[in-house]
Amino acid sequence: MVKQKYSKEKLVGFYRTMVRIRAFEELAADCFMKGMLAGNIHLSIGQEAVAAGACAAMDKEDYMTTTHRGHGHCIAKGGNIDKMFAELFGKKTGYCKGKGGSMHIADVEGLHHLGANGIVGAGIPIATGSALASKIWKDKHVTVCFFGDGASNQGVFHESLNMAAAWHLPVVYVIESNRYAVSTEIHRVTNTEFLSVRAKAYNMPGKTVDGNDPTIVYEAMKEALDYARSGKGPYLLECETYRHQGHYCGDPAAYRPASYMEEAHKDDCIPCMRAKLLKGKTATEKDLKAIEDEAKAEMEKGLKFAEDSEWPDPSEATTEMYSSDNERSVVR
Amino acid sequence: MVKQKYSKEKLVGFYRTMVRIRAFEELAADCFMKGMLAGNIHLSIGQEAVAAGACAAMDKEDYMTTTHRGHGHCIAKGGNIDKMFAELFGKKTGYCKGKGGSMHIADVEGLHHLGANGIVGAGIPIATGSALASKIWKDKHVTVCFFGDGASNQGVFHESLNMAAAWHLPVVYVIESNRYAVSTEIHRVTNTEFLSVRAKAYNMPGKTVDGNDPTIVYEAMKEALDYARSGKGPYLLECETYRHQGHYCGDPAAYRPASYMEEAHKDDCIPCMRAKLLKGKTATEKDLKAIEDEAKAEMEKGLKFAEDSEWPDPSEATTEMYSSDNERSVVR
Amino acid sequence: MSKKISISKAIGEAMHEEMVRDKNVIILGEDMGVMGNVFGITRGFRDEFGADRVIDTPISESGFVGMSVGAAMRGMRPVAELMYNDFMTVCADPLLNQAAKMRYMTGGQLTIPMVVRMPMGSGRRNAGQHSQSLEAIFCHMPGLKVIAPASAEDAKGLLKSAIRDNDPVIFMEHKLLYAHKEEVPDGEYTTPIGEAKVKREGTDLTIISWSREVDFSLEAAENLAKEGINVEVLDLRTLVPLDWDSIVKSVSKTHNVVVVSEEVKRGSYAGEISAQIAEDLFDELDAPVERVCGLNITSPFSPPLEDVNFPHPADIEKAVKKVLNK
Amino acid sequence: MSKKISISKAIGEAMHEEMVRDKNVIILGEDMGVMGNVFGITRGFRDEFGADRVIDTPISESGFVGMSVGAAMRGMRPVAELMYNDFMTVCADPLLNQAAKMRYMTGGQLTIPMVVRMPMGSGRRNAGQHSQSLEAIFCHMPGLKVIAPASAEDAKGLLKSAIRDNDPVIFMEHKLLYAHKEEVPDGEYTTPIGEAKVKREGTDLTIISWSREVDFSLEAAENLAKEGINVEVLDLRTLVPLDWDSIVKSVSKTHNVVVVSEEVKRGSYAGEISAQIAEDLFDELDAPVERVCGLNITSPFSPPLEDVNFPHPADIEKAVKKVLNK
Ligand SMILES: Cc1ncc(C[n+]2csc(CCOP(=O)(O)OP(=O)(O)O)c2C)c(N)n1
Ligand SMILES: Cc1ncc(C[n+]2csc(CCOP(=O)(O)OP(=O)(O)O)c2C)c(N)n1
Ligand SMILES: [Mg+2]
Ligand SMILES: [Mg+2]
Repeated sequence: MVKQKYSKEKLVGFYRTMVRIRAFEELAADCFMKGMLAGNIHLSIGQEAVAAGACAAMDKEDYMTTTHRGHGHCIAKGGNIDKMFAELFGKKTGYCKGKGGSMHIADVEGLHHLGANGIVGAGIPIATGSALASKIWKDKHVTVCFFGDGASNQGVFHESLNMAAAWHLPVVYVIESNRYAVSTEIHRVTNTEFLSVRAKAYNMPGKTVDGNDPTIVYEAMKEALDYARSGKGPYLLECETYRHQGHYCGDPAAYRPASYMEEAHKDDCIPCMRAKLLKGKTATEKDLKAIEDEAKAEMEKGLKFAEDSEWPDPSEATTEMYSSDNERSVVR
Repeated sequence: MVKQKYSKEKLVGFYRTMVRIRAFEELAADCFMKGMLAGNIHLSIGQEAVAAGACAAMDKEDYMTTTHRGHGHCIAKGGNIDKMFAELFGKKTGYCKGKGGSMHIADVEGLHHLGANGIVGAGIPIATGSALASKIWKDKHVTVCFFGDGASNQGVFHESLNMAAAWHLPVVYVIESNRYAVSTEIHRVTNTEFLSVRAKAYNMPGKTVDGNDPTIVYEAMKEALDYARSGKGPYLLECETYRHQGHYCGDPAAYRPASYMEEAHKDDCIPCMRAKLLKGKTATEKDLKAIEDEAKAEMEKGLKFAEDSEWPDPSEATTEMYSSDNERSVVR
Repeated sequence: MSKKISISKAIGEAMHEEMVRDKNVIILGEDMGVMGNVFGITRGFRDEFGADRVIDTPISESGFVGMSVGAAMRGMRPVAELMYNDFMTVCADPLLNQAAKMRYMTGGQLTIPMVVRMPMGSGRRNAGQHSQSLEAIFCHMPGLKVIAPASAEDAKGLLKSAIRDNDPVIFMEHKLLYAHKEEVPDGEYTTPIGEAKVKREGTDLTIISWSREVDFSLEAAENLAKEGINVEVLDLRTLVPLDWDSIVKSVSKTHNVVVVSEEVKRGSYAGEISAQIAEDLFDELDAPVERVCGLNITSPFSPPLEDVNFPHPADIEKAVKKVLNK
Repeated sequence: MSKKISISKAIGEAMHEEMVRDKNVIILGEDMGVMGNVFGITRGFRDEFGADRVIDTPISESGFVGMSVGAAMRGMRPVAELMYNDFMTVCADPLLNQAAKMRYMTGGQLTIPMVVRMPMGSGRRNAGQHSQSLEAIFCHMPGLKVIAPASAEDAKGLLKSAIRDNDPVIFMEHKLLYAHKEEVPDGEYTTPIGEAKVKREGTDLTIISWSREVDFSLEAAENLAKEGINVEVLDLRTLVPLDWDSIVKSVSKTHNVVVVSEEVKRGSYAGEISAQIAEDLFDELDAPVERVCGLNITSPFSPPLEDVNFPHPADIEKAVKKVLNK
């Protein structure tokens, strides 16, 4: 029998994180479809292995930026479910006091999470700037920048990776390649099989891995983080995965061929890992069931917290624009 | 005796173009230093071989976009010296009636020159859009996009090359790499030896050539243009050359090591080609002297034309903003 | 003869008719082709006109708007779309420094017949980066024409005019108007650029507005009518060029003005209009012009917060009464 | 005690002092290091503070301004430079959608103590893409503070305050002021953000201005004084937050206003000020507010054309007389 590379704890931990993310997303979807949530939400169902594997490899004090599809990373890095749900509801107890909503969740103090972003690609230079601070301070934190395949076509991708490479900044760029930007398949708007090949333009390492297996992501991330932390510079890691839902919750995604979801289900990170854990006897059916039930309960509790929370008072609309002289600055 | 690859006419033609460009730039510099010109001018002294070689390879009907350092390309493509000088002076007889000045020269009808640009990199998507039109119309024109090494670090470089590659647009991107963006040496802000390696990110051909020899540029451009014209898609051509002057006329360029100008003089396209022409007996001293004298005379004539021309009337400040409803649109 | 269609459908019809009419009209933007646009506006276009003319772009706004400028220079008539007007920040250069200026800077040599369509506006709980109304920035940039229609008829007729216009036109569509079903004339018609429209005649006060706030202004006017206040509602429709004559006419009649828009108030185009009226029609005014706009804040996500951030009919009514001292 | 230095030197001193004072202050921008800035402002800084703190960036404005936002989130105090304010178009997103909004959207979690310096203004025959005055765009975006000093003393004192401020500050420097030599106090001082300054007392009319046009306004005031017209000149210095109290005070005294700026007039911040005065100080006004601004055109290159595109003292004098009916 082959010695397992990872401890039971670690492997089950990956599973737990993925299950918790999915439970969060599914409950959020449920709320959305019932009309309980305003605006739009972008779910990461199918992509859980990337967040789980990548965040597990990060130091607690490492920084990150995420995207419009950022619930998973927040949970994987240890986010508070109550505050997340409350933010999705626009409640005063949310991470952003209801001012940001799903697309702008951040937890700066607690998680060193510098924010999701509604502008595709905008997190890339922000993460790079955070890495610049780390380099100047020599603080050994790496900044991890999550973004989609679509985001890699924004100009700031080029500008940021070029500078990070030129100056050897400690940043890991993680492309979560679900192959779609809304309806647009990546190969219709690019000319290469993989996006990681773009690393060559900056003479930095680039790699494409299976993003449906958290251990693979974890391993690749460890390598990338070590590289960045040791002062060698940035790293581009492309994780291939699937977006199970439409672009936003409720989008039927009719623009995708049926084969996409067939593959997605075949490679679905959660059932795949579940089967592996059982097969390798790393965990029992009972263990896993317990994890799944706990996750559901945790999310229900979060939902209840959000529902029970108060709305922000309309007067709060004008607070927190400016850190000083706020009142005068918003009056005229 | 080796059969010469190019006709005498062609070779002497390269020389003539380069000499004419330099004569233009030197006379413009002279005017500027004497305080006869307003604003700023950016001279292409040292870079003449790129414009001469590249434009000679282009069809008359091919399109181009240029940069703040764009006098050379305009002359090489057949630009009217009188109108150029008049534009530098801000006279009404200039290419842009004085409204644009040195940095905005265009000759749309005559030369298919879609304009210089004051925003570094901005010509890149414009040229790409022109190529898109050619592709849709199937008109067999290629668009050539000239820009500097510094411009290749703008986000639009990435966005444009990616789309051009994905859609196989007939465009040739020519990086005139004089190694400096104002004071900033390219290797201080990039991580690769050559910029042409960036073509790999888009799976398109990329090549770096000696930009001080017009025949080498010509040959490389022929290949690139053929490639683009045949429907295979875009091509990235990096031409290594030298900017003899400072960034703008009058900039002492104290930020550059002495070795830069030593190399620049050693490789200076005009004396190098002059020596070759004489050595290969392609032209006599007398032939070349005649070309040089003619060029000087042509430029003096252009200068006189500019000096003799009228200033635009102040009332022209408000014309040509809009193609229709101009008056109403500029009043309120 | 007329038919009742949604505003988004009217916009689709305008593009469709112009694409049939002129093969140089092309569409570029994210999800315009296979998906037929996130609001369904171009559904079926790609099949009909081909992938060459209905182009799904990558998320590269500077790139494809810049390409539109280049294609327009060549004689194409690109109709580009920004998925939200908030994304003008990632393509401000091709819009503000290229499209707007190239004609002038080349002494009239270049003509840039392009349209950039962009959904705008708040009320959909889309938070700070998806809820802005940025018309002021475009109006401030000479060289651009700016249109912001409020009705299906105008949206269709003005978009057709915009596509035929030889200048770069910013065409702003309020997301919350898309679903409105309204009467549209049958058959071919265009609506001239640069003409405001009196949507409701009145004698006591002029409300000047555009886009979705026209509806709210009309609603406010109805409510005020019940109290005997007789308000005129002027829909600017085109912001640049501005139909000053219509403003003069109305203000000279009512002598009182409220300008209503969804913009951030500070630096709004509503402010420009308020200033022009105060500067040039001072003697016509019985009271200071009042503006009803958004707050000077980032658009908040939470419904109770967002609801105080754009003018509702009640806010407009309050402003009208303030001006009329009632 | 005071000394006479150029405005560019004053700006350099402000950065130098703050870099000495706080090691988290860093400088980013094109040609800021080895060259010491195209206007010579940071000459010697790189040798003194090291290449880590005085960073020569590639021509990647979105990238390095976005990086400034990220570094500021971490507690750095980046002072980024755009070589000209016209280039805000290539980094509008990090400025308008990130720096301005991130604090609010995260419910106050993020603090972004960054400054973006940018030369502005016309008069140097730099043509359409290098001569704009784009303060209106920044003022329209909540979350940004906007400063545009007119004197060496203010430039230095305000830049020091801006660097210490915890909000993103847009710091606009007129290129044609750089060479002016003026008195600056010796030793350490700061100038508070958000306070206008009466540059000349007067009783007949208030000129409100900022940046280079303050000088022209003072020149106009001197000329008018010879004709017995006694003009007050108010230099706003900070555009956001606006020192409304100082405006009220002056307008309540003079009852006549001219607002002067170099901006494109349509949609200018001058228009916002004009509107606010007309809206809120209507009863104080003896005559309509007049604006003296640039034309609604792209900045032309040719000297005789450019000269009609920004206000000169004679234009200001004419406007003052018009308001005063003289
Ligand atoms: C600059 C910008 N352009 C367009 C959008 C609209 N938009 C939001 S998400 C998205 C697709 C993003 O694709 P990708 O980066 O692959 O991330 P994914 O949604 O697949 O996670 C688009 C086009 C945006 N928010 N910002
Ligand atoms: C977007 C933008 N950023 C900065 C500048 C200022 N600028 C003008 S030319 C130049 C250097 C350009 O370098 P490169 O592209 O190598 O061209 P070169 O001057 O060497 O011909 C800079 C920084 C500009 N005009 N536009
Ligand atoms: Mg994707
Ligand atoms: Mg260069």
